[in-house]
Amino acid sequence: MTETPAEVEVSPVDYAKAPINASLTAEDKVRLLRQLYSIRNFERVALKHYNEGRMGGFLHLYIGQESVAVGTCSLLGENDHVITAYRDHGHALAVGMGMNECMAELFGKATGCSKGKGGSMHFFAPDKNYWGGHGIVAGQIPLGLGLAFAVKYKGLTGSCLAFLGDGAVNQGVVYESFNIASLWDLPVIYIIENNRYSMGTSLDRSSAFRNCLAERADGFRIVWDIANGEDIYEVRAKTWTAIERAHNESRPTVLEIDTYRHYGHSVADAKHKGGYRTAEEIEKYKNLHDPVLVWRRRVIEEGVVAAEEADAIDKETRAEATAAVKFAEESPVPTVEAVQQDVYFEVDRQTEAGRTGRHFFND
Amino acid sequence: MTETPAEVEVSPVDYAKAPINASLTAEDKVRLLRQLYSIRNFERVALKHYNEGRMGGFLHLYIGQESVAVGTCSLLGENDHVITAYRDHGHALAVGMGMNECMAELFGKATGCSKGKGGSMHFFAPDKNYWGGHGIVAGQIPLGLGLAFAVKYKGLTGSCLAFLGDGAVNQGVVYESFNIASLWDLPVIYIIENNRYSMGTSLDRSSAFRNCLAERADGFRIVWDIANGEDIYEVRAKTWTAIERAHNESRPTVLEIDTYRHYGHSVADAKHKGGYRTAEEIEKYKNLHDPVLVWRRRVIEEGVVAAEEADAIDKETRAEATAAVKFAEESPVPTVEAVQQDVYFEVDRQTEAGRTGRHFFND
Amino acid sequence: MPLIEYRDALNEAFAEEIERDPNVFLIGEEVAEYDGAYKVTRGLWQKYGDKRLVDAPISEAGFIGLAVGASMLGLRPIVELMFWSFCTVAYDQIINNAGCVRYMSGGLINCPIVIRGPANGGTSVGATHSHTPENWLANIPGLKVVSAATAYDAKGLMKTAIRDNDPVMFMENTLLYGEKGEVPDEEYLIPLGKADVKREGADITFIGHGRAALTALQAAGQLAEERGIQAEVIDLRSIRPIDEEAILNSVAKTHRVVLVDENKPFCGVSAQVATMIQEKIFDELDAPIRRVCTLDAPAIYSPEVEKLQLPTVERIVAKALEIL
Amino acid sequence: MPLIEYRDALNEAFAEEIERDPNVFLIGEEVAEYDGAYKVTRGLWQKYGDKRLVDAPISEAGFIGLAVGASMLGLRPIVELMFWSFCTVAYDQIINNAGCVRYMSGGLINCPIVIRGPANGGTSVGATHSHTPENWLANIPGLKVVSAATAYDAKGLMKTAIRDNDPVMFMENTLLYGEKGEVPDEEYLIPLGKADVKREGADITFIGHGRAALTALQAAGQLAEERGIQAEVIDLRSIRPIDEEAILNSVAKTHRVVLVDENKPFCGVSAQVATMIQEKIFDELDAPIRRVCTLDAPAIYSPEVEKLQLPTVERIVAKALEIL
Ligand SMILES: Cc1ncc(C[n+]2csc(CCOP(=O)(O)OP(=O)(O)O)c2C)c(N)n1
Ligand SMILES: Cc1ncc(C[n+]2csc(CCOP(=O)(O)OP(=O)(O)O)c2C)c(N)n1
Ligand SMILES: [Mg+2]
Ligand SMILES: [Mg+2]
Repeated sequence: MTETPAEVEVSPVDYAKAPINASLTAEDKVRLLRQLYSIRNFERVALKHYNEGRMGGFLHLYIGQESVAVGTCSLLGENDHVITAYRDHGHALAVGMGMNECMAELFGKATGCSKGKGGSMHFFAPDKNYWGGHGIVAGQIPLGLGLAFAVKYKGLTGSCLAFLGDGAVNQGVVYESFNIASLWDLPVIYIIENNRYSMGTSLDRSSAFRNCLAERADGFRIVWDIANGEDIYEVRAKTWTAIERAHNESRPTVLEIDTYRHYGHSVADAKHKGGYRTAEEIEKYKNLHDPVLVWRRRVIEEGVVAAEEADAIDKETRAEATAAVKFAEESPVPTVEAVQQDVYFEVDRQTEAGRTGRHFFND
Repeated sequence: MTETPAEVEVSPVDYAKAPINASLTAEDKVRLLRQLYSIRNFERVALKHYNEGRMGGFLHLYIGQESVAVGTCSLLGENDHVITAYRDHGHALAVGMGMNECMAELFGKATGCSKGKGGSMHFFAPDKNYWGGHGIVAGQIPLGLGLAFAVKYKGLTGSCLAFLGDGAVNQGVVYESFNIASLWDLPVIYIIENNRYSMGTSLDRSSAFRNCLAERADGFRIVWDIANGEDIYEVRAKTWTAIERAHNESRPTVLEIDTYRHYGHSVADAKHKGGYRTAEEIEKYKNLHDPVLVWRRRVIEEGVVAAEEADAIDKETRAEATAAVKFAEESPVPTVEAVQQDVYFEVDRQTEAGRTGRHFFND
Repeated sequence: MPLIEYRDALNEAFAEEIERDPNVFLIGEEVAEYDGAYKVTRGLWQKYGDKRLVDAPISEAGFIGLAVGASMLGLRPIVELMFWSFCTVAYDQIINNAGCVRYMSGGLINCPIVIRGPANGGTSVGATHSHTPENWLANIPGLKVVSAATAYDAKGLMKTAIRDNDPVMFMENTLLYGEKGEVPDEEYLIPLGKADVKREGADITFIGHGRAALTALQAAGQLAEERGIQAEVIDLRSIRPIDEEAILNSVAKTHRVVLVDENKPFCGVSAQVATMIQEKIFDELDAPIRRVCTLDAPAIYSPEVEKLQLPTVERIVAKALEIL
Repeated sequence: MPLIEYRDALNEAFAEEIERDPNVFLIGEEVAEYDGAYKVTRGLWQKYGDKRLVDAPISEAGFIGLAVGASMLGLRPIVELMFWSFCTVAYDQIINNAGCVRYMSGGLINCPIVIRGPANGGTSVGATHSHTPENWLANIPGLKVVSAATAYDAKGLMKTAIRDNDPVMFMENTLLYGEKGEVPDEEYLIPLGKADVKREGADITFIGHGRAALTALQAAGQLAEERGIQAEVIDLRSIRPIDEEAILNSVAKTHRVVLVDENKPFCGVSAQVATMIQEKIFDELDAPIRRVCTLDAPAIYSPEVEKLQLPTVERIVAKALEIL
């Protein structure tokens, strides 16, 4: 197990001292480490099975970005909601979804979180305030706005974290949402996970901006900030500021978090190494900026956890992921009848409405 | 004929001295006055006939905003293009379309500029670099981007002025376009005609912004400016700066021009007076800021034209509009066969392609 | 029964449902302070205020997405599209988010939203403002599509749509907003999936939805008067779910069908109905099913001509006579 | 004849047309430096450079609108949608600007644009990525819609589409990109509006487009082998314009029809074809027209099950036997 080398750049501000971080117990910090490892190992195991042809469609790995989901989602209260795009395994596990239902979903099984209907891009857990998992780039952004709207409508103190990528910022709905959020004082926090590439296109080839993407919020009178995503303390501190703004002032925030994906856009991305980005760049991020290793080193340095304990957590989470594969494997495939279930609420419940008229049109 | 009272606010900068204005001949200035009166009188006459039920659909009057179209379009060269929304009579006449084909279009006649197929919202004159007239709010903005793209692709020095309203700025495509224009250095000039209302919604109820709408361009690294629309000199000076930027640097500009519509959103807008805006506000703009009167006063003061000459221009243009009504009245209605013409190029030309397969599906 | 305008029948439905359920709100452009571009929501903002009547910026994708998101959390938004034609700028939010989120979440999420507004040609507003998207939307499993022809239907169907737990796309008609019809004082609901036999007859069946059903009714009147032919007129009311039974029963009786449809013909709703009829009771058909659709071109502006572009009584009668 | 992949047949069409006409360029996400998400454009950027192969941001409405605008000024853009499913975020630009601008301008403006990309289910990418919008688009007078089933067809139809002066919506299929077929060295064009009889037969007619035509072909093979039934298989190739003559000729010969369609059934392309057949040669039909469509639900992810959601050989055979 390599530790992060010492030359990692240190932020001029020590966000560990921010109140929201100062109040973390040792247990809390270990829990964060466990979450990082959970995501990492869930995906490593998933990748292996994907490569064996056991899954369909795409697999967009979050490896390298884990600190963003873990840091932000560690702050969520009862009325704080989360919605994201297709690179959604990290957020799903960070909000507390189980590996079993997530892995089973990847395997397309009826026991999956979406009954095998959504796949990798469409994990959902409304009971955990987790609203997906969306495949259309930026399509989730107005939904996140709506969740925030509903929180406010109901008179609750809460928020919605709406995640999007650095490529997604070029979809028009993002700005329609910015305007409405600002105009109506909605408690939505847009989190741009800037991993510097949208598929094979670097940030500079996709977006015109002044200093950063988040600055686009300025013209809509929305407060914005940028954060170094490899530092969980910074992610938490800046996200917390945004959540407090949402809770106390019902105002939106745009927070851009710098991060990096170690793998390709999806597994089928031959050009991600040596094509649109150099092998050196990837190595640099893996060696110096791996958020799992950065946090691991930090909590070991803080004396919160011993290296062996950290190793054990790594192992345990890997075992959990392996067990999840077993669960998935042993789970049944959806029946063909299931294809036409979960289309209409009223039909599924066989309400009066669901029994009136013809809803489906095969034969 | 009331002259504009003396208390009209004077801009701190005298844009008359800007080179692009200093070079105007007396003839040029009279031509601008004539254009202002043309638009004003075309619409006054059209309104009368619309109210008599001689036209269908909507009639969105440009009265009060004439200086914007006249000022900006007076600067266009061979490869400069124009596209706008549904409030398009002013731009049409300003680029040199004739009253006959425009009036006939309003009357739904085959001699109309769009053969009676487009109506008030859809005036077109590609031979005059005028690409409409578009009814879907902001739908024309990517088209304008494409015109600028084509100019550049062809290696020409030119631009496209793409007009939109203060309500239209909340359509997402506007920002998709901003990003592409800036990223690819396209010679497009977005002109926001800010008349302070989108239908019955005031600027403050539709848009969140810092100081002005144009400032939203900043986050996309686009130069922006605002102009007082009642002053043709200012409109021309600032538009010219943008055109030069387009011609010389192939860079976009967002220019917000403050203006006001004297009438309702469309003719059927009972609430425009005393509803969403006060009668006093309207009166103020009509009396102090009417761009036709402002320019008239200015050119009379400059000694370029005598009051009687100006009155004559008013009369002549009104007579021209009345003659256009006669032309329209005497023109034929499209045939029912015409309904299915102008759908497909290949069918209209009866090319091989147009004669192969079934294109239409009635009976 | 009171005689009220179609628009006011809708207005009553909104008012009643807003009062009934605190989660119901209405959002759209100019729906609140301006009373609605077509005055369908008049008076509601004054009565129910900013929370229940929400004026939105011109950001259809933004506010429809907002409404879908809010519905996931249990609100019941009624979204007005000033014209249904403007769904094109919000298509992804409708098709993918309203239409698929329940499915993709394995049934964990509901989307009890109503999207409504006028969907018709015939008012000389040009091609981009005259789309009739009911066939596009009914193509999507997950969406429901409703079309109301009369004041009575508008109110009863709208109340049901609001209470329905699936996304309902509700088609109105600017040409009908001012039409008066009898609407009872007592509360009533009209189920989705039930067609309405607007006229009985044994000789031929006319099937349509929305204003086309009324045009068919006129044609039926003319046929009866001039030739003693009795046409049965079925108003689908609900396009998805569709009342197949009512359709088949009528065809089994008359054996002849003319479909009247303001959709463009290629893959219009009438294409689905024709396909269904011949699939299900081929042997009952004594003649080919004929269609009278909007003339197949973008909507022309010219007011006189556009009238002829929509299905007319004359075309319906002519088609009927072809197969009688 | 050389045997090449469907994707390379398209690639050749692009290269040839780019070389032939300086106004032709190709724009889309990842089409240039990345060689295309599905490698359909591989090598072209290296050969033709930034001007002719343009990588766009993820702004479909923006760059499709751009392409429409550029086409109005005489350029001939080929726009790649990474998935046709993403047309939903650009729907207004397609329907209203590409589809209506010629009409609304009274024929003054042309829009010689091709929009292309894969439009298919069957790859376990979920509901939002598996739309088959050919029926929505063919509903719009002003648009043309094409669907290619083989490498040969893909190249020949694409070249024609690029030269066509109207907006052509070109449907490809990710499941077919890797399929090899014979493509001649010499230049050839396939006209729009001409169907291809992919198999002759006198007992029953199968009609489909895109991959469904190939599934129908397989079913025909099985029927012939196992039962000696000879099915004629018509690949529409072009949906709008459609080759009505080819369809009617075949039905007049076989009197029995099964439509195979990867569209969702409600108002799918097959609904239009069925309607047309019964309208035009009702008396030639000896049995109801049957359809085999994608099972009517959003696309399920589960790979095994999704295979069964699309039209299968088994379902086609069963339907055929019902009416034989
Ligand atoms: C509307 C739409 N266009 C294109 C795509 C295809 N696509 C999926 S992900 C992606 C790149 C997105 O990049 P980014 O937003 O930076 O997120 P990241 O993948 O880096 O997490 C693209 C182009 C899509 N899913 N939806
Ligand atoms: C996509 C779309 N949404 C709504 C409308 C209806 N509509 C037409 S004009 C308009 C107001 C536009 O206001 P603004 O952009 O300020 O332009 P102005 O009318 O003031 O010139 C609205 C809401 C439309 N035509 N298209
Ligand atoms: Mg990215
Ligand atoms: Mg305005």
